[in-house]
Amino acid sequence: MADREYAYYSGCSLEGTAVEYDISVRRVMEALGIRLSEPEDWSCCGSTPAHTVDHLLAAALAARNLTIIEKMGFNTVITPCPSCMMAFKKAHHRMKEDIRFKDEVNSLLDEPYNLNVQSKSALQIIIEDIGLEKVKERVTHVMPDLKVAPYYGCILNRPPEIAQFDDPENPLSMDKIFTAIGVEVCDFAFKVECCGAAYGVPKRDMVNELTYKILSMAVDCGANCVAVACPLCQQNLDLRQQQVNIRKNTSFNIPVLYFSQIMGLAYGYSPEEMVIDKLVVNPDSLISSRITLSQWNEMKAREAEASKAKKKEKKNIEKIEEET
Amino acid sequence: MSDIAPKELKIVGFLCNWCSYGGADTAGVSRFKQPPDLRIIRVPCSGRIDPLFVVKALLNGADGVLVSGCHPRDCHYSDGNFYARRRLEMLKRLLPFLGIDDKRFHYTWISASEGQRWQQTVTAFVKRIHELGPLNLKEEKQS
Amino acid sequence: MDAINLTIIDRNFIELVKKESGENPYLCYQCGNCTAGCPYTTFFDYPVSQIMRLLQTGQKDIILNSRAIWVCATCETCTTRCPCQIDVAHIMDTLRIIARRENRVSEKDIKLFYDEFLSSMAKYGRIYELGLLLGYNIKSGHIMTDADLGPKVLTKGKIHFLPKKIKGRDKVSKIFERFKDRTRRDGR
Amino acid sequence: MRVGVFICHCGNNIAGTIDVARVAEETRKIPGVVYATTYMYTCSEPGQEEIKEAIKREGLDRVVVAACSPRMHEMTFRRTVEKAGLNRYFFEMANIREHISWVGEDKEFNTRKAIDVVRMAVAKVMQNRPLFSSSFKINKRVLVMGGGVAGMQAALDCADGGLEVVIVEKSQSIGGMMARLDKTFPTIDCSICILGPKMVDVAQHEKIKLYAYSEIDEIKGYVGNYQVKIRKKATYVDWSKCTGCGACMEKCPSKNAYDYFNFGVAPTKAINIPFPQAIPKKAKIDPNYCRQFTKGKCGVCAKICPTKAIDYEMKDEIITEEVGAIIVATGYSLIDMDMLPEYGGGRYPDVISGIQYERLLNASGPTAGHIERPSDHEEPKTIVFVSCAGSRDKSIGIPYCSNFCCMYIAKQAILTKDHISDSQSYVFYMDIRSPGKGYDEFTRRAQEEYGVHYIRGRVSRIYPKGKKLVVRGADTLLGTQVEIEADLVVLATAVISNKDAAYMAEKLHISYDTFGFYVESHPKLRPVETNTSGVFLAGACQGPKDIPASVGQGSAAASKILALFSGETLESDPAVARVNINACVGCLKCVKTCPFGAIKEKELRDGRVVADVIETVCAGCGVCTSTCPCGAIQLQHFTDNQILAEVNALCLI
Amino acid sequence: MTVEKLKETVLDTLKDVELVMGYQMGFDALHATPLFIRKKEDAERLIWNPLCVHNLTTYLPSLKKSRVGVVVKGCDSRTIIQFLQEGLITRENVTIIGIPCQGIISVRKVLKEIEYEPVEEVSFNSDSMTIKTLKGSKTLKIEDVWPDKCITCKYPTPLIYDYLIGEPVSFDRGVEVSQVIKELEGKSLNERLAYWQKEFDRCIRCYACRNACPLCVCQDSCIAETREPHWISQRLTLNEKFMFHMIHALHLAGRCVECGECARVCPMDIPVNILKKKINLDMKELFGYVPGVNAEDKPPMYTFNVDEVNIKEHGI
Repeated sequence: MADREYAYYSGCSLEGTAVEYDISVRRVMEALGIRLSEPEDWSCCGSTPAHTVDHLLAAALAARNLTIIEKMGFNTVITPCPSCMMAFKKAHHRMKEDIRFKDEVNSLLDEPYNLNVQSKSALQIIIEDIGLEKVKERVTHVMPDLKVAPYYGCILNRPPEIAQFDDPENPLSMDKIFTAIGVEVCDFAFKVECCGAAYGVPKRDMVNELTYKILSMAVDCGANCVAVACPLCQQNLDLRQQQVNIRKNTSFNIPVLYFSQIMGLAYGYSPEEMVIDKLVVNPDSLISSRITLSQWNEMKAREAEASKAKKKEKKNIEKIEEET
Repeated sequence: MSDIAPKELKIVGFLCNWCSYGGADTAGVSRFKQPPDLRIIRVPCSGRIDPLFVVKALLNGADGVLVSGCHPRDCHYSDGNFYARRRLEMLKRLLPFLGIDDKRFHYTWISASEGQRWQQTVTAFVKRIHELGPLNLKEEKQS
Repeated sequence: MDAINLTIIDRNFIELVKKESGENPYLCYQCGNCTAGCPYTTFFDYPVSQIMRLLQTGQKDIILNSRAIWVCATCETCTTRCPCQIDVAHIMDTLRIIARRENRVSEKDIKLFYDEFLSSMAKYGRIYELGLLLGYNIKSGHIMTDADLGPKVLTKGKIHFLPKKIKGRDKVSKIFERFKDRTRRDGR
Repeated sequence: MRVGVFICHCGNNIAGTIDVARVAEETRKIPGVVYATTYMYTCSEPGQEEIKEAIKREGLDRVVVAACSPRMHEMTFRRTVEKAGLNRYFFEMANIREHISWVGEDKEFNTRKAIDVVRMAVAKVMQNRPLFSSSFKINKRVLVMGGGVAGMQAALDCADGGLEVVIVEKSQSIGGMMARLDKTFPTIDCSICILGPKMVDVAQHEKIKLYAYSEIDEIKGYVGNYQVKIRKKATYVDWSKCTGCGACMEKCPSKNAYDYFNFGVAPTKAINIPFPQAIPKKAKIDPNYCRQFTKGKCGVCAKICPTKAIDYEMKDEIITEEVGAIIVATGYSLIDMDMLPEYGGGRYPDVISGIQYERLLNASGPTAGHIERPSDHEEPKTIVFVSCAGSRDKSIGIPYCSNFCCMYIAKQAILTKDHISDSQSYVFYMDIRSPGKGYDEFTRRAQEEYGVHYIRGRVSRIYPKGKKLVVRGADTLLGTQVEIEADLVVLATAVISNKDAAYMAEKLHISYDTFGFYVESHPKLRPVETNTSGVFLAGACQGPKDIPASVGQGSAAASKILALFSGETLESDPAVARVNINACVGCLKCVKTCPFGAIKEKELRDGRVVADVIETVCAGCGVCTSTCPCGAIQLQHFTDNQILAEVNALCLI
Repeated sequence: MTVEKLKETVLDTLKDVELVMGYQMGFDALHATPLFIRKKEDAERLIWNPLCVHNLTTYLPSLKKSRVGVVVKGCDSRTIIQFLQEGLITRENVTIIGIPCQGIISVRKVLKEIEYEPVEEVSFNSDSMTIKTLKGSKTLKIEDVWPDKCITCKYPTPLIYDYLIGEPVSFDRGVEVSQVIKELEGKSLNERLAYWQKEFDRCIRCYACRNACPLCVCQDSCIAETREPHWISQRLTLNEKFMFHMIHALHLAGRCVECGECARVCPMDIPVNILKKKINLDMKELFGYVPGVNAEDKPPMYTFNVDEVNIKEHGI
């Protein structure tokens, strides 16, 4: 039963290297009562490369998709990939600010885009439209061993004028979601530090240097896994973790999961359903301790009982001591 | 008179002495350039401005009227601009009913320190009046 | 560095950047916050704040030949923290576009990667990751780029062997064509 | 009618972009104008002489000066025409400088505009009527709002000059920000040692009445005759009994109250005396923390108090004071560190503000003058000072410089070295602003003698790494990123106006700028006056300023009031509303709208009811005039006919 | 019968007051005219029917200090409330005899229907009237010859009274905005300006509108005729006439109770009441204020709110 329906633009990465992000987001959204409608025949958003050619071209490539979504009758599109989301938001923003720019963009398109679509990250939809209450309600499983470093990446919330969501320096949306589903969050200082983005291929060394810093900070703050919301971040931190180990002579072995995978596991989906096996650094040891919420509650109740009994005993002893 | 320069239009400004007149002075002291069309009438308070002055100016041949007072709550006379706000809003809504574009009449609040805001307001308002062109309500002198 | 002659400042270049980016570089008072926050400062030949300073003095050649404008990944840290509210990342973007237009590319690999990305897009409408990587490897001459990752990616089934072609790919390529026409028309 | 017009060149200020000769020529064609001339500097003594002579020579009965803003020289020229025997209101000014020559670029347009503006002034002056002021008695008492160093200085100077003074201080003790400082730059004088004696003087001066922990509820009246309602807030301690012994504070079980005086560096007791030198040295209960209030039981202080001063039932008390002038010296605030999330102030305990560090340095502070990290009370060795933390930052709406941070950072860095000899201080700065006497030498000493490391560049991020804080900034002189692993970071947080600054301004009918700082009458020549006569400014409520500047303004404001009160009476402004009883129909709508209650109903001998203006109460806003449907009540000098004359002069040509 | 009850009440009232105002027949069968009853026998001439169009409260402010009685319809009673809001009359001095009203006629509309023939006789049935002229007789539905104000009327029963003659009635046709305003608002700015210029150009500056208006308190002091202040000259130019009507309209902003007397008395048939009605619509929208409904209200132009929720700042 779907409460709401949104357009859903997965983007190229989520069809390929980040297929687990796509699947987990779809499943989690379903669990939260959200129906997703994929625009037919969407094309690549243009991402960073288009921006190096021309602002106009970049905006046009993004806007083509927005036009399709607009014609579907949606005013919001969920865009899990921050790069696509920012491409959409920037195109929309600049077209809105400058009517002449809008006209020029539309002159490159078959059908004009009329500024009626807001693109939002899955996180934004969860926080703003669904609400933490509901996020919490849906929990069936607890993963007591997980200590997450929430890594938001650079462009999810920035620049703030365009992103219009969460804090650009200390974002908390992921933190809040994890807390709501009972996962321990570490105070991670490098939430918004850049991982090197698309330079993985042409500037691998540079990316390795940057991810090294991020992984070190994650380990330093006591995390045993990193949660991400971006396919490029995931790739750079996970797929290239071994490259970092070789280059920096380190031995990182820290799993990097999509936040949606963690949510899915808490909602009772199996690791297979969350496509955990696509991750390069294996998180099995962390998630094998997963128990159901009722088991967890029983355990907690027993603990509480025990500590109460202990207190009582202590009091009795004190009493006896006093008497004697 | 110069034939090359486009003719300036007739725009009357009613400014309260304490805030907006001071704001216009501040703009002057800071040399914030403005189009030449506006002529300023100084009044003690925007509350002194009878909407009929605006009507009179328009009927007499003004192409636009700009009124500016202290920001609400910042009136030198504590409440004058609160009365002004009601009266001027009433007029603003009546003008189009009479067939006079209410874009020709603007009222706003500018403090003595807001020289830049004054410059922006004048520039934008004069531009708008030029876009609208002359109003031509003035009658030829009758004998 | 040679002495920079400031007798004549290249106003045209400054105006061009101003116009294309919509940003005013003279708002910059050289606090250095962009340089301080930039994750790429160590990889830059000129740190961002110096690019801004060079821009204020109209040093077109130094800027367009710099590596910095290519290495910038538009992570928006500078824009977010600039106390003068300058969209620094957007200025970097603009400078990169101008450099590309003038065929001044100091970071050939990065540009090649971008070009391969866009041609993949123009061809299929979406990005064909494997094709992109292979194309890049062949053209850059770095045949072995990320070869170490190959097995991981392939065994995990994370990458498709064939491109996904969308129906509207001609529509996407038409956007590119119209853009090229427009550029030609503008005489760039 | 014989109008004379004097058009000022103002050197090149006006004549540079206005053809003044043509303005004069066109002006001569206006009916009623019998004389028009230009003059290089009309406001100069010979310029004024020229006006006086022309009045006699040409038999002028009205005068127009086309020059700068009337806000500048209207008074000057009114006096001039008066000396030549004309009523001072037979004068008008046409503002052709601020409103024309300085803002218009085209000489032709400017000239035409100037001609119009002069024509309007001529039309108005021909409608002017002679007005005469009357005098009224004044109350020579002074209200000083704020007991910081500026307010104290103003109060002492007024009181020494023989005036009675009422000080209203918001917090529990006078002393303000200066009382919190450890030392002062550039002399390293002990702050409280030099302030303390002044505080005692204030307390002991027979002409000064102090209301501490009090606020202004309402201000009514006008220069010479204000009625001020003061709210003495409940302290829950009867100060007439409290001896300031401190026994209550010692025994109070509620130990986690927020310490406003120490800016929360450490908690304090729910009943407290903020610092040893406090004046008045009286205890106050914070009901947000006191157990008697939060839990409904405790009463420890009431039991312990030797004079039985505790009164949990105490209520706010309203007192009315009558004064003739007001000095506003309400000081400033500082931004919250959480406005700068990238620095982590508020999140990381060892990132603190400059004023908090001041309390750590101070011997009467919570650490008794030992510098320690708030997190683990260890002595920091590497201390980083970040200047412009929020200042000169348009992105958070504070584009201005906070004025004194550069200097206190240098002072704090020097003191740090004195406290911890093996420490190393770093200062991130954009520019070192040290223009005062001995100031620049002081910042040099910090670097040359105390080895403080100055880094030119801004800090981008601060994040924790183990027990340390990594400060990542830029050294723009090197053109690199730099990182420092610090034990303690001190942010020179930006100076802002008080939260209630706008609210107070509205009560006082004075202006404030975009940032909430009060606006002076003239930035150069009337720095402590406001546009509301009788209200004066002193200290940082007008803009960030350091101690000597604040003290200077306090004295300046006091001297202005001593001059104002040199006689027994003041002259009233005759530009007030006046009722034409023949036209008044007695509908009394003016009574409803007058903001000052200056209009009363009056019954004439024939039984007709008309409106009647109380001249001393009327402030001259003219709301009544634009309310009156029959034009019977007219604000003098801004009558309907005068304004209509201007409208017509402009439009009907 | 209503008239009998009315006479009774008037006579009763006359014991306490100097004067009671009501209606009597006028110069022909189609016109009523005010009746000033000072003596018992005057009351004999009292009538009550849809010809009683005048707003008799107009005289009240000039009689502020006298004790008077007045016969009012629902619409007229609003004037009294407005007077009370503005302190123009003393409530204790006025005895209000209210009559619930089913709508009155517009003489102008009737005359048009009978092609301006001299009227010999008029008779009323429950909802129609029959007019006899030389050319025969004609029956009209009263509704069809209502003046504008009856179409938008919301208060047929007086809102304030000391005596009520007859049972309260209520009708509300659900019409808020009169047809003329709707039509004008559908026109372009230039068309509207031309409309008003054409209407005002016919004005002969007789000031009948002003004199008939109960709320035009200035009367002899009206700034349309003074030199101190000198708002307009006595020239008969279009702009001077335009200005006069603007003075009239703006001085009634938020005060006009829409009694329609100004338009009724205009010899040139200029719709002078429309401007005030339009302002009233704005007053309702901006301040939720309807004139002459609640004696405790404050006329919106003589008061303010620090935060005006419905006034938005205008950009350029």
